[in-house]
Amino acid sequence: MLKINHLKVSYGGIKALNDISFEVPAGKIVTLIGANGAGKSTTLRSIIGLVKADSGEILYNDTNIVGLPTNKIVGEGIALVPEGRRTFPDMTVLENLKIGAYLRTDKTQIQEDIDWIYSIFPRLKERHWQQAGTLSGGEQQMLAVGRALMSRPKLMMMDEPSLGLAPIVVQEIFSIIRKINNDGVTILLIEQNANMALRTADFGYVLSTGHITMYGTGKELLENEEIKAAYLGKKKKM
Amino acid sequence: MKKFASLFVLVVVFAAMLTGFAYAADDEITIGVFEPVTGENGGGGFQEVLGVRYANEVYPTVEVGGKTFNIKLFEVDNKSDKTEAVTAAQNLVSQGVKAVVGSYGSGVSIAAGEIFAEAEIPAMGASCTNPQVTLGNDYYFRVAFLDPFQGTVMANYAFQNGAKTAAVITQLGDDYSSGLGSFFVTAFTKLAGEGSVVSQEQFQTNQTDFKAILTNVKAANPDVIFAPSSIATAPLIIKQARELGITAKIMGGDTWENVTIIENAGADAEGIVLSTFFDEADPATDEAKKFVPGFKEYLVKNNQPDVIPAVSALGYDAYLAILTAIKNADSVDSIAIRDALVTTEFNGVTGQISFDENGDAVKQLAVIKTVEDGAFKFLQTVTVTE
Amino acid sequence: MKKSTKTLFNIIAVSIILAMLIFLELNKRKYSYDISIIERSIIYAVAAVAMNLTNGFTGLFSLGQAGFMAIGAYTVAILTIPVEARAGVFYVTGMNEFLSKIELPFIPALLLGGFFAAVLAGLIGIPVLRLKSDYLAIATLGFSEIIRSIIASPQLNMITNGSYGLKKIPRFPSIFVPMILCSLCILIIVMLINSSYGRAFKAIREDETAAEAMGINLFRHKLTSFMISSFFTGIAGGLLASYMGTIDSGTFKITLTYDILLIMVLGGMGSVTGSILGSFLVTAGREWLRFFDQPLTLGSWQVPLFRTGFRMVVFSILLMIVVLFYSKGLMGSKEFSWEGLLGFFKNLFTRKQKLNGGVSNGK
Amino acid sequence: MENNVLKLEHCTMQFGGVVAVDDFSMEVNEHEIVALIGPNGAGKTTAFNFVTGVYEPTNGKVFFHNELMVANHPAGKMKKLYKGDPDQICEKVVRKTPDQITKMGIARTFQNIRLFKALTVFENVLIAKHMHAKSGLLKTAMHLNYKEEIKMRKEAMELLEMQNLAAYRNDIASSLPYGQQRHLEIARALATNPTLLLLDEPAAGMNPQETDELAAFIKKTKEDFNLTVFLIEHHMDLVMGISDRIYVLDFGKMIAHGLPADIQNNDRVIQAYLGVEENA
Amino acid sequence: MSLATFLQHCLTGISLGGAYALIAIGYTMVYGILRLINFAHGDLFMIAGYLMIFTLADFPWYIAIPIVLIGTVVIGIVIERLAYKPLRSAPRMSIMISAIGVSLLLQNLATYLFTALPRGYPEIPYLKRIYQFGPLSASFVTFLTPILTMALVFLMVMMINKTKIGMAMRAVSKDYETAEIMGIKINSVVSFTFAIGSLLAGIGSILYFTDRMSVNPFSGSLPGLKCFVAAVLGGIGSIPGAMIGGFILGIGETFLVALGFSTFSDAFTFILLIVMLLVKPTGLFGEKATEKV
Repeated sequence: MLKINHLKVSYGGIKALNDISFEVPAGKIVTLIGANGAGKSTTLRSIIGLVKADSGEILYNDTNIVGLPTNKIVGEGIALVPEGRRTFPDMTVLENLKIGAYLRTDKTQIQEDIDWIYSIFPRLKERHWQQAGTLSGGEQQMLAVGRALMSRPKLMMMDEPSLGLAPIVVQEIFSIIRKINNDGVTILLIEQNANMALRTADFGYVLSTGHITMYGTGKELLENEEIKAAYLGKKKKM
Repeated sequence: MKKFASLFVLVVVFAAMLTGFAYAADDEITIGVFEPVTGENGGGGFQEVLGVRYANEVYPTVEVGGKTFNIKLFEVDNKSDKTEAVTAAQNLVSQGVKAVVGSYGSGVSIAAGEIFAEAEIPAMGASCTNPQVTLGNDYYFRVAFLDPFQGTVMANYAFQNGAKTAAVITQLGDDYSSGLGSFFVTAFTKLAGEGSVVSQEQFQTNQTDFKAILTNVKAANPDVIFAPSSIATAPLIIKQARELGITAKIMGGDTWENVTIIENAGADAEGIVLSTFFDEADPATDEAKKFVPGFKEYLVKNNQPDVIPAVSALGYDAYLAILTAIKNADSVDSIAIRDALVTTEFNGVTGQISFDENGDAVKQLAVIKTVEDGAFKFLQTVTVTE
Repeated sequence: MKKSTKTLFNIIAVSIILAMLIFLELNKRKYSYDISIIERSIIYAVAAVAMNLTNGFTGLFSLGQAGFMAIGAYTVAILTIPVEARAGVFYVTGMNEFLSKIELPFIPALLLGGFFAAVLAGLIGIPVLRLKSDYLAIATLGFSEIIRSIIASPQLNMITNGSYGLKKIPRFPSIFVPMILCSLCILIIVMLINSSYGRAFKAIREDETAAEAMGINLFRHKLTSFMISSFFTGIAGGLLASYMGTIDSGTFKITLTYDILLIMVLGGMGSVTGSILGSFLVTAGREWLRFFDQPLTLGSWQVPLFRTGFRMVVFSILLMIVVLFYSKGLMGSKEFSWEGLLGFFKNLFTRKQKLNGGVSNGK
Repeated sequence: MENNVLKLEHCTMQFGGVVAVDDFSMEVNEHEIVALIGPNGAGKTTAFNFVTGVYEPTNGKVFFHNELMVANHPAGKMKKLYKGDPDQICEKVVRKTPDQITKMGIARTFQNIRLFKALTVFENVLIAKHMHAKSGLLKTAMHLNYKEEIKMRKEAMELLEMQNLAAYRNDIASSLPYGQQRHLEIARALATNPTLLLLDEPAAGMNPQETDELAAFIKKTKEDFNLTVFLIEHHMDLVMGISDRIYVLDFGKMIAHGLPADIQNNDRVIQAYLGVEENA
Repeated sequence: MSLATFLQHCLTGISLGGAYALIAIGYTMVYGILRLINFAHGDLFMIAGYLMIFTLADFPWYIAIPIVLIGTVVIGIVIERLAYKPLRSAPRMSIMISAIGVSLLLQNLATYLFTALPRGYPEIPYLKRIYQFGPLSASFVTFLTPILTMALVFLMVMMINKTKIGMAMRAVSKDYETAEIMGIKINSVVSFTFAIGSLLAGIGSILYFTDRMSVNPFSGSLPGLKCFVAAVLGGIGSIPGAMIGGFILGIGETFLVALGFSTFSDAFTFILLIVMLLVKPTGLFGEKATEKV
């Protein structure tokens, strides 16, 4: 579904991505793991068109989307749940969801989708008149996911959805990710919580200072000693 | 785009350097025209420039020592701004002008006066009416009457026409308006007694809303309102006063004799009273009789309305004064021209002109005009002898 | 470049300038226009360098220049107008009894003008410097308008002569006076910038939080920078008063601030030599561009655009070009150096070569 | 009195209705390396900021070398919220601004590098010397403080040499590679002559190898400069490798503290932060 | 002061305040989205005045008014595209300087094209009809201005809170990037904001100049600055705030002049600003912005 070929990105002379290639097959969950500053977020941002790629291709359903403006890419069915949630704090929950459907014009369908989101996240329904800024971290994350789903994406990218959330909430989020995936949405996930991510994902890629250093199925990577050492901490000993 | 931009800059700079300076040839005398054509007084200044240009067209040469000199005008724009005025005046000095005509607006004339005096170049003010222009400056002369005179004229006129109380509105930071206003107050108080000026209001430069001031004036209920102000503000004051239902007679100074005021104030301008230097319907001298039709034609040629502004007439006279002085001095030396000016006497468009010890035109006569049917109409002449 | 060559270059440059000044001084009358442009440029340069201290080096966007210059100018004017001329100047209301007897020489009056400006800057800085940058901009802009309207107010007629302005301010006896004073001012600012305090200012510009973590008291340093800048702006105002000989409140409108701002931006924020260069270019440029205001005829064809006011249009377009395409200004945040100058010419040369190469390849 | 360098007592921070830090007390002893860990949003940075003066706690006290550095809302309605000994409440509000705190001897680095980007490496370090300068403004501006200036420059240069950054001295800070920028930031902090060094996620964005190097560097620096170190970090390798003691925050509450080995095996910590090892 | 005089002053103040409010809203909207003090806004208002003079010379008022409004909107958008868009990622100071540059350019261009001489503002039928209520006397526009202002503010608030584009504007003002990944075209939203701001400046221009009857190249600059202050007073970013700020300024200024302190009427604006910044830096209705370290 999504194929990245030799993507290179740099900001103001500093190379952020140095020739990376990977694939996201339709209907799967793929995760990119790596340290802070390895280029994970940059990858997602260049896919959605927020940063311009220096060279390389991003093939989405076999068409190159490099250089397209973000709103076109979103229109093509790619959504991003940004790092740190970034809900619109002054808007109500409902408004946040509606803005997720900004590019859509099918009013009745939108209303149905809102109901669908509420069914996935009943807590949001309870709070639909509350301003997003007053929600807890976990609820905001749910809202951010719901907001992204409102554009009816075929591919949903998530940037560190577990960031700063309590473990129980993290588990809830990941189970929701699986559920959404079961509903047919392809997911590209980047995570610091490599453990959780690799367990959820079908495939994983390891990104380190702008390069892909390893890839495999989630399970393979989980068992890789090197990865254990570098990204899973020394939990083995515990 | 960037390349184009740099190219543009280069071209502009070089073009500017290449043109710029031109020096007078042997048989030429340069006279500086020191006027605002931009800025607050740009409008009036331009009308004055037109008068000077026309005079130059009519009298392009002067004979000195049996030799015919072409008179060339060198115009600088003082932008109605004192800082700019200093540089502009220095520019005239550098150009080696023999004499200077200008400026509209007393402030810039005062600023430049010192520079002309230092350079020993005589300057002939046209419509700058503030006493400070010539006071203590041996090189500044003028063809216009002065504000104390004008203020007294207007006070006399008002009093003679039955006004017992008056309100005065002046502009802050403006020599002309503040000065004229205070001279009026002095004169009117003398005539009608203490407390006869019932309201004195000031407004800021660039202010366009006078309703608050006028509401106060209305509350004081004066017989006349004296509001010497620039062309820009006059119509606003007039219209807003009428809108507030003020029926008192509104009077102004010489700047008001400008068709733009009638254009802008429309029907409300009917009945305003102002003092001025010149009346095109009643040419006072032969020069004036010649001037009126000629200048009207010239105005039309320059896409201007064919009503002669008094400042154009003054500009014309200022040029004429310099010209006469050159003839009288029979010299193109600027100091000689200044010395000749002291005793110069001639018939200008605005009457017979000679200069007193301050360098001010000796004029006892002011023309009072009003607006009737959308045109300035001669009302009476007022003579004040002190 | 060797140090000795640099010194040689510097000596040559200074002597050329000196020779030029002496030449101008000797032919005062003929070159009075040029002299006045140079005087005005150098005075504006002081104001621009002072503005650069806050805006370029400390990162505070202050737009109060006109107000501070007004304070300096009025202080100098009130104190230096010869006592015997005062009755004539204050012809409407007369001068305040107490003030009318005080007459100071130019330099003490100038310093006092700077001092008053700095004190007022302190007063306004204390509340406003705690706020974000654009509020400072608006507050200082407003402040300078307040100063102006207070100066023009009839209530102060006895001190500032209200709307009538002040005249008969003693003018510079020779071009060397402003030249030396201005150079001195600029030198002091440059020395300050190159001192430990200057580095602290730059640190604040770069990153306030980090500067604070370096033990720099933000508020105190900002205030210091703002007050010193205002002091020199006041001095520039005082010099302007003497340059003009006549001042009134209208001289110190917002446009004056914008002029200084333009000079600073054109020269490059954070570059002292840039400000000086900018000042000469802007002041002289305005005069050069005067020909745009005259009707121009090429052969029999009257060039259509050339008429009154066109100069200022061209001028503002130039400003926009600088802002949009050379946002760093002429010098960026660099200072003038002989190497830089040589490099510039070298660059020009090599670029041309490239161009020529391109053409020959084309053939 | 104990020999602690830094002590937080019953610190609480409320933002609006959210309690970011709830009754947090901790101490850092002389010559220790202490780490504060916990999930993002757990209040680590907020707690850190009490010490650096960026935030004032809604309630609580901070001591530095047993000297009261921050004390807030000691009386009034906030009194009720104070969870320490009521007799200990002092009546005065004490707050130090970040610059005063730096002067007291606490230096810090930032989570996202905050160098003076357009200045040179040397200037970056030299600026830190400014606060110790004794000469007044006038003297400094007239360059009459040359002795002091020379001393400042010499000290800064020595520091750069010690940190192996001397080769970059005239480079613009932002042109350095990422790792060196972090390094410079620490060097700059050291230039303020601190006794306590606060590091805010120093290993952020570093790969495991670089992290190892950093760990060694922190240890060495601590010895060289006779420092006490307090840090926030996510990289468990680094934290476990160098810390003498660890505090763990979750939802603003301290859930554990102790030696690294204890923390690694603490159930609550594993629950809240380290992750549940279901099948490992 | 008699009651009639007092009421007359009130009328003047409210009418002036209404015109200020309309311009202030333009500032507040642009500032809310771009964090830019659009110094050229006041000059745009002046240009709109000139546009009306020229269109009304050739067309009846019901055609001229739409032409003027459309023209103003187009100029506003063009300014944004040419002078602000290229600098969107530049430091704040550069954009501010660019704005000052545009302001200078517009003033100089107007001086060049129309000369510094003030031009009479044409009378639009109905607006200038004078009504007498006992001792009070005022033209229709005096009454129309505050009413129209309030109606427009109501419409604006509705638009921002209830429509899709309004939602997009709020989103963009909070967070460019997140707005962008919602599929919002930032450039279109910014242009739209400028369009609305310019439209209000256009309407404000008609009301203001009808009341004051003449336009010169500098008639926009001071009202422009004052209206920015009004926007700050009300809390920048808040539309009702800008309206209230406008009215406070208009009424305050009028009464200051009425009481004989016209010298300080401009100073008043800025003293109010400084006092407000001291007491409540966020303005009457502004939101608190916390900076993250």
